Parts: sequence; C-alpha cells; structure tokens
Amino acid sequence: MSVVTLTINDELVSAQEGETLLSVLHERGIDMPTLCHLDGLSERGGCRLCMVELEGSARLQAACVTQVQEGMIVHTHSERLVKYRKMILELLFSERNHVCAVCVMNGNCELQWEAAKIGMDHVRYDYLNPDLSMDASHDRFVLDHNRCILCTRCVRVCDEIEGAHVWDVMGRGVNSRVIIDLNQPWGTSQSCTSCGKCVQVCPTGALSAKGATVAEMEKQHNFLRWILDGREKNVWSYGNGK
Amino acid sequence: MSVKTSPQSRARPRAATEHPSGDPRFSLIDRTLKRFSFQQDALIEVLHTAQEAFGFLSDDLLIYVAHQLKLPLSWVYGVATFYHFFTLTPQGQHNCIVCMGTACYVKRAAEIVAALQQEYQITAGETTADGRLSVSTARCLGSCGLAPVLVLDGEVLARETPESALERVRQHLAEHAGGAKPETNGAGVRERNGIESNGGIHEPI
Amino acid sequence: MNRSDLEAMAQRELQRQQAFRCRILCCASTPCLSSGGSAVYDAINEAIKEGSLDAEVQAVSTGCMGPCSRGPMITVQVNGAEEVIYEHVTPEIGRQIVAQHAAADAPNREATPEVESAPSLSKHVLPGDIPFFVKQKKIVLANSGLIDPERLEDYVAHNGYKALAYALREMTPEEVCREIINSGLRGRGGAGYPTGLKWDMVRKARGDKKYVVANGDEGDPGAYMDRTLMESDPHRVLEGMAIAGYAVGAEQGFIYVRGEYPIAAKRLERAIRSAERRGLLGSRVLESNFNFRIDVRIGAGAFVCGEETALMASIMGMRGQPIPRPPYPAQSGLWGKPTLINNVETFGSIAPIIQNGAEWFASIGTAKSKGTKIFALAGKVDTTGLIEVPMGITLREIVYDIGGGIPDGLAFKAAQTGGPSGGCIPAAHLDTPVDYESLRALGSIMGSGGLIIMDEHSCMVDVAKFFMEFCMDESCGKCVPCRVGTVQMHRLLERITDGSATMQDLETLKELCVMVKETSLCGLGQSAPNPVQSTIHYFLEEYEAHIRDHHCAAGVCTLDKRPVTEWVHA
Amino acid sequence: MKKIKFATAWLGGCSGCHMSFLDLDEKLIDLADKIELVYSPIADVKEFPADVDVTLVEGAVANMDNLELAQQIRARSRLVVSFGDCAVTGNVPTLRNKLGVDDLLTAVYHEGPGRHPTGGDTVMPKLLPKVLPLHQVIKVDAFLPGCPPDADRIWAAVSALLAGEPVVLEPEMRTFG
Repeated sequence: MSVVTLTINDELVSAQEGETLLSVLHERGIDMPTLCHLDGLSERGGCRLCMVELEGSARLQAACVTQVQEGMIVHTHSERLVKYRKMILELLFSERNHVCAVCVMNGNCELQWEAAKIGMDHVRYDYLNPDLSMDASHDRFVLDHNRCILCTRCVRVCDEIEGAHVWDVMGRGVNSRVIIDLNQPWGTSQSCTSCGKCVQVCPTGALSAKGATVAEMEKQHNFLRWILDGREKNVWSYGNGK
Repeated sequence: MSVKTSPQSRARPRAATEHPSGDPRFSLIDRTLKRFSFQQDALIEVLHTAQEAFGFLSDDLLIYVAHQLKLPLSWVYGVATFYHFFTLTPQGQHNCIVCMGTACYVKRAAEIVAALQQEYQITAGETTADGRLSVSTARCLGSCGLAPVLVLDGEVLARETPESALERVRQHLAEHAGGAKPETNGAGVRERNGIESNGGIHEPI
Repeated sequence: MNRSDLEAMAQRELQRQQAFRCRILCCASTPCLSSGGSAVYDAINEAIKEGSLDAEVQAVSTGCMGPCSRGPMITVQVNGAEEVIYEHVTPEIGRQIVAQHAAADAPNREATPEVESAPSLSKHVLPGDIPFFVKQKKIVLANSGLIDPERLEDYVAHNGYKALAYALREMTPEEVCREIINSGLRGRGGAGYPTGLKWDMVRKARGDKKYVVANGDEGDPGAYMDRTLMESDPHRVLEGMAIAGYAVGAEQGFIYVRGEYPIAAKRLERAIRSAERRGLLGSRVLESNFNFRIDVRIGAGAFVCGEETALMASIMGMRGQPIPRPPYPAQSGLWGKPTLINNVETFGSIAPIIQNGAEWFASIGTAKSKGTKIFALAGKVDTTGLIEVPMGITLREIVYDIGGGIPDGLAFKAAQTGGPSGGCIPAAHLDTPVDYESLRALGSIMGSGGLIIMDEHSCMVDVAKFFMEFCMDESCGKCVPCRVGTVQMHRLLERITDGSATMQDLETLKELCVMVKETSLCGLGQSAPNPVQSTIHYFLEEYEAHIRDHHCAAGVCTLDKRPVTEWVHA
Repeated sequence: MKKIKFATAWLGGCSGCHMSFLDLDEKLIDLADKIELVYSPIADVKEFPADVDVTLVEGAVANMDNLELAQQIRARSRLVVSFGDCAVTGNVPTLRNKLGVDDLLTAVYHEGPGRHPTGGDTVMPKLLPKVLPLHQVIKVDAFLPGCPPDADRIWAAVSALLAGEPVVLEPEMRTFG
C-alpha cells in the first residue's frame, strides 16, 4: 500500500492510502470527539462531531468517512469547528432526557465526557423533554430511550459482529427509535442471543446491564478488536490457528 | 378434540389460486415476491402490495414478508415505519386528506385542518374513536391550481373554505351513515381521480 | 424494429390523425381530472357517438396544457384552421364544443369556428395569443397536451425515438457525452450540475455493470413539473434514459416515481411495455447491439429520497437514508456500481438536444444556464399552472405576463422558489433573470421548479416556519444537526410567531441556520435553513416587528404569548 | 480591603449544592475574610439586597416565585453563577416537564395517597408550565455544573470569581451529574 502525505494543522503527516482521516488523527494523538464512530464497526458519519476543514473544499467533511489523499490540507480545531461541535452536543443534550445525575452511566458516559472536554457547560436550546419509555423486560439488560443518541452502534455491532440483526431504527427524524425485532419488548425477542455486545458498545446509559452499580458501569470495547483480529487470522476455522 | 383437521379436508386438492394461509390476499403478495425473484431489495415493492391487499401492515404481515425475503424483522419494521405511505394501524371507514402543499398553505389550508380537528376532536393523522373518519394531511397533491384542496374518500374537493369543507365532510358522513365503505380498489388505496388516499400522510411531531 | 420501421410507424400514425377532420384534445392530467376532466371526456365521446361522428371527429386524452387553474382544458384542432383552446369546460360545454366544431355537415365548411354564434361557448375560449402561451417556450413539454401519452405511435409521430435511433447509429457514446456537454444542459433537479460532465464521469468509471436512474421523486410542496412530464409524455423520459444508457454503458435503468403519483407510474409502466414490444427498449434496441431495460420503482412517501444517495437506498429496499459523499454515485452507486442519476426533466431535455444539436440548445437561455426550465406557478397569481420558459426570463414576466398578475388588486410580496430548500425573492428583485446563478445570488435556488407567488396576506415568518416544519418532518434522523437542529429552529420560529420570543432567540436562530447548513450530512439539512435565512435577509423588519411589537402585518400569526421574562409583572 | 458582597440563593433544588458549599471546610474561614455574605438560605435575610457582587444560584426555575427571585437577583448582582446541575440544566426537577402542570397536580394531590388538600391555588406559588434552567430566564455569567458540584469545583470557581478572573474549569471539573 502506498503512502500519502498530508498536512494536518500545519504539520506534515504521512499516512497509508485508504486510511480514513479520523484514524490518522487518532494515531497522531489529535483529540477528535466522536460518538457514532467505534473502532471495529462500519462508519456512519451521523454525529457530525469529527467535522474538519479541508482547504480547497467549500464543505466541511466528517473525518470518519473521509479517506486521506495526497496533498490534503486539514484543519481540525478552528474556532468555527469547535463552536459547531459545542452546538451539536447542545442539540444532543436538548433532544432527550439526559439527566446525568440520575443516569446509570454517570461518570462513564461518552456523551457526558465529550461535553465536559469541549467545555459545553450549558445548553442554550429548549429541552424537548420527550415522553420516552424504558424496557427492562430482558433478564440481564435494560434499554432506556431517554438516554439514546441514535448513534446506532448497537445496530451495527449486532449486525456486523454478532450477525443477529436484532436491532434497527424505526421512524424518522426526531421520532426515530432503536427497536428490537418488531418493536417488541426485549425479553420477548427470539432473535436476540443475549450476547450483550450492544450494551458494551453503547456510549451512553441507553443500554446497560442489570444488577451493576453505577461505579461498575464502565463499558468494554476491546472485545471488538479481539473478535476482528481472530476473524482475520481464522482462529475459529477448522484446521486454522491451531 | 374439535380443532383436529379431518383427513378428508386435508386430502381435498387445493384450488390453484388458494393460498396455504387460507387468505387469498396472500397470493397477491406472493405474486410480487415471485416477480422480484424474492430479492431482498424488493422489500418496498412487496410492502406496497401487502398494504394494497390488506389496507394496513399488521405485525403478521411484516413477519410474513420478512420470512419470505429472509430479512431481519427489525429491518422490515424499520423500513415500514420510515416511509409515510405505510401504515401499521387500521384506517377509519372514511378518509379525509387535506393538502398542505405550499400553494394550499398560502391559501390557508391550515384553517381547514384546524376546523376538522375541532369538529372531530382528533389531530391530523388520527382516526376518530368510533373508527368512522381518519383525518390526515398530505405534502402536496399536485393540484396547486385548485388550492386549497382536500380529498374525501378519493373525491377531490377544490377551493374550499373551512366552513364549506366541514359541511362537505358532515354531509358525506351522513350519506354513508350505514357504515358502508365507498368502493376501493384493494383495501385502503383509492385511485379515483388519480389521487391516492394514503398520499404523503404525515403525522405531526 | 429498425430506423425505417420507426419512420413508417410515424407516417402511418400521421395519416391516421389527418384522416379526422377534427381532433378534440382533452387534458387528462391530474389537475384537470381533479376538476372533473374525465366527465368532460366521457361527455365528448358520447356526443361523438350520438352524432355518429366517429370517422370525422376524434377525442384524444392528452397530457397537461398548462393553465391548470382554468381546467378542465380542451384544445380543438380542425384541419387547416387555428387551434381553439377552451377553459373551465363542463360536460355540457364539451357537448356544445362537439356540436360547434364537428357536427356541421359540410366537411369544407368555413373552418374558423363561429364562436359568436354560441355565446355560452365563447365565454370559455382562451385566446391562443395571450402572454401565458406566447411567452413560453416549449421544448421538454413540446408534446404535452398534444399527444396521447398512452400511445407510443403518437409519440413516434412527433419525432419520438428518432434521437435514440440517430445516437445509436451515428454517434459513439463519447460523442453523445460531448454533445450534452456542449449543449450546456445542467441538472434540472435543482443543484444545476452540468449534465454532460456527470455522464462522462459515469462513462469513464470502471464497472462490470452500470445503472441509469431517473429521479421522479418530486417532493417539493407546490411542485409538479416532473409528474406532469411523466404523465404527459412518458416516452420522452424513457428515450432520454435510453440515450443516457447508451452514452454511459448501462444496460439497466430505474425510474423512481413518487408514491403519490399513481397515474404517472401507470403510464410509465405502460410506456415501457409498449416500447419493449416494439424493440425500442429491451434487448437489441432498434436492432443495434445495445440492450437497455427500464424498471419503475415506486416511492413510499419520503421527501429525503429526492437526495440521490437516499434514493438509491430506497431503490435497494432500505430506509431512505443518505450516505456521505464521496464516493459519488458516478463512482459507486446502486449495488456499488457506477450510477448515473438525473432528474426526469433533465432526461426530458435529451432527445431534443440530440435531434437539433447542442448549438441549438445552447442558443437558448443565458450565458451559464442554457435551455428552458419548467415551473409550477402557483399561489396568489391569476393563472396558475405549468409553464416552460427560456432561462433568463425575468420573474416579473413570469408573474405579470404569464401569470396575469396578483388577483384582487393586492400587491406582490415575494416569490418562493426551490421549495423547502429555496428562498423568498422580494419585489425589489422582480427584474432578476431566472437562472441558476442569479437565483443563488439572491439566496434562493432554482430548485426543481416550484414557484409560489405570495401577496401581502402572507407572513414571511410564518412561511419560514411552514418550510421548517416540513424539513423537520422529513428529516431522516441520521445526522444530529438536521434531526435536532430543524426541531430547534422550528421551535424558535414558533416562539417568534406566538409572541414569546426575545431578540436573543433571533440571534440563536441565525447561528443555528449557519451551523445546520455547514454540518448536515445531505442536501436536505444543508438547505433546510435557506427559507429562514432568505426571509431574515429580505424581511428582517417583519421578524423584528413580531418580536418587539408583537405585530404581524399580514395578520397571520397569533402572537398571544409573551416571553418568560415578562411573566412576573404581567 | 473592601469585602466582596457575596450571596447564594436557592430556587427549585434540593439544597445539596449548598451542603456541598459547606464542604469547603477550612476554606470557609479564608472565604469569610474576603466576602460579606449578604443573602443566603443559610443566613436569615428576608429581602435580596442591592449592589451584590457575586451570587451563586442553586436550583432550577420551577415556579413564579423562583422566576421573580431570579429576576431580582439579576437586577441586583454584578455576576450571577448557575450553581449546580439544577440551575445549569434543570436536572431532576425537569423530570416533570413531560407532564402538563394540571395532570401533575391532579396526580399528586388528588389521586395520590393521603389527604387531599384544597386551597393550594391561592397559597402556593404558581408552577411554570415547564421547569427551566436559570439561563433561559436571566443572563448568567458562569456555569458550575455538578450534582452537586464537589467542594474542589466550587473552590476553583469561587476563587476565580474572587480574583476577578473568568471561571474556566478543567474538563474533569465541568462534567454534568
């Protein structure tokens, strides 16, 4: 694979062709807020937090879905970008009932932490306060729509890694909801394998494990790398990886 | 045991048109499935057929379609709820659609909606408790020259005022007091005068 | 069928038509049908039957004639005489028309209709030389209202499929692309990307399979150009698609028709079948080595599916959610293959370009916007309907000449173009030429062709709120700025119209507009703030009057609430 | 040195932020040297005084009394700080926002267990249709999130305010919850 050279924040950087800009930024240790992106899952480009400026392009681009190109000149933290990121986080907080103080993920939540990092210390928009339900019908897991940001990591991990496609999104716009099978209680799902991957990848308190205390609620993403590496090396195939 | 099927009835040869489910409307769905060789990308076409045949998409129908196309249930449900055309609940006996396209809007169609909502105590997108009337709004029926326009059971009413519209609906409901549903081609989709009754229905946020 | 068969078919059809002394063309487009057009058609046919005039008089159901608010429309062609156009035709008037034009016994009776002798009929005559007709230039809609859209022969008799035959025989795919590039044709869906360049990109793209898609998911409220074209002249769209298929190397086309347009879908299906039967589509088109199939796909009610990546998702049976570009459909579209997507009106312009040459097309319009554009003229204007005008015509000509001005002696306030992605143009800019660049400079867009005229009874804040509500309902929900931003912008507009807003809210609104525009994933979100921004730009004083004085000059807004800061001593 | 006129107020909240304020422990002694506490739930002052330099406001704006006091505070303070999550986001009090006020009162006072009081309409301050964060009602100069903000956060903010500097907290110190 050939190497391309690009300029990120006035610094020359080399990267592998075909890599996404986001992965280069992460490799370089440049802090780039993300919510829908998760290493090991397909990219969605939906949260719009990793928007960057590309010189010569009128539009901002999401780094997670932009491939590096020779000669690209990238700015990641201009005043305008930081302002937009703050506004997007404000919109997310206003959309549903993110009451951190009474959330199971308090202290371990990616949304909460991204807001703190960027200095989004208040929301200027109306809180929409939608009337949303919780689903605690599963033996081990809980779904709380109040905390969901529709990043669809659960949908993707269930489809791409577990292969069950229990989850999907129903409706559209601000009325979208993640659903299980035919929008039915989780406990009644016949396709759910109860593997818990969705819970582990959920960035907020929308999906949580029952019976854990708030302090224990830290989620583990490393299983994704482990599974994907194993797949690549064929460790679970007959006659391979003995 | 009364539910046991007698050997005789099981042996009876099934008519060519009869569907294993016993409901001939499923044959319509099967025909569309075959036309598209059971390809998964035909989902929307199949849902169109299913809704035309049954009037709305029940859970059972969605499961049937999902199994036939070998698609996950949540996928099918997600698609069926994404598009305004598909409805997952039975519709009222009578259907009144108010066009809310820009031309109708400029000519105060919103006042017609408000009048209907007031009279029948429902919001657009809902059906009255007695199941008699569904009121909905449409994006644009493309009859902008006749604005404001509403469609009552497939009949286009042009250049209405809130008062005249209410009067027409009242009269229409009174004429069909027996509860008989006006003729439709397939349940739910009326094609008279070229405007489909489910056209662009949207529910308010 | 080959080229000479095509010519023979055209001759046969022309002879057949000329055999009738009188042809009565009845508009069977949705607006005319909605105002009772089918009853008129039936009455005319009955009258012909009763008078045993079948051999002399023919009633034809055609596509749109234009002035939809005057429907049902009828055009009467008598051999050797000028056409007579009738408006507001009822079944009774229809019978009189038959009597007037056809029942006269002598075949070589004076051809000019004696309108004076039938006073009730004369009231319904619409002179053919009024500005509504004269100021238009019909290229794409040339056949609309003249031919029976359900008969392939009628299209062929009007030079149909000649361009395809010519391209297949005389031109290489590269030459076709070059011709389209030279014509200066730009996408009629709204964005105005040069069509030829797009074709050439798909032509050069590598792929074992390629696709051509016609976008007929016309979602803008108040726009029905595409529907009319598909209903009135379906073969023209199919021919354009086939030429495109040949030019880019595709063998499969899809035409995505909005779910609300059942007649258009039906006519297209029928047109495809009859073209396939005659070898004008399908395998070995016109006995060449070119194969091209077209399938109709019906939308299911989602405005966002007008966006090309969402449309492709919908064709593939998925939720109509857009995906980030690049890669563009030209590189990776349907099923990952290079895909050409154009609006149906764009495809409608192709055959005339091939037939008359790029130079001819490029001679119409302005420096950067060539050809004609169809608009659906609606709102507070005397004659509403469908018009096709050369690019560069001024808004004033459209509103006052073609549209006949504002009714009830009221003043023009604004013209809205581009639907929920466009903006409002105030009276001060009425003399702006209508082309892509000028409209963009005014903060609006050409859009797909909705043109809504507003008078002083329209409140611009309320109009902005109307479009924002539309975008909010139609947002697919994938990206945050559009999903939540539209809701918040709508809330702010609601506050301004109910009287509870502060000047700070206006600033918040402006700031949100810019952010949503720059960060949204697809065109829907990127253009959703346009109606707000353009009304703030041209009608700021209206916004301020709402907030400061709780006054709505148009008398539309309730303004019955107050900001929370004023509650304590209220 | 002239002492800084300092006030704290308590709107629709649980007093937890004030408790946390008291957790400043020995720093309270330092503070007492620098400030004059002119109004606070922990000082018995009836009327919010004029010419206050800094006011920390705990709690969300839930009723007309809260609204009136908030406006008074704004008019009489140079700097107003949203003190804790309820003031900053609305927090727990906003959980009632998805219900209408009438439904809420009926459910609690008419259908709930126990005695059903009457006459509350005239005695109790009128509830706002929705509980609002402070900055949606008055202009706020600084935000101190946390439920409650712990003593370190409060000290970081207050010491900046006393030094006349803008309140810029470390990311760890500005998380909600």
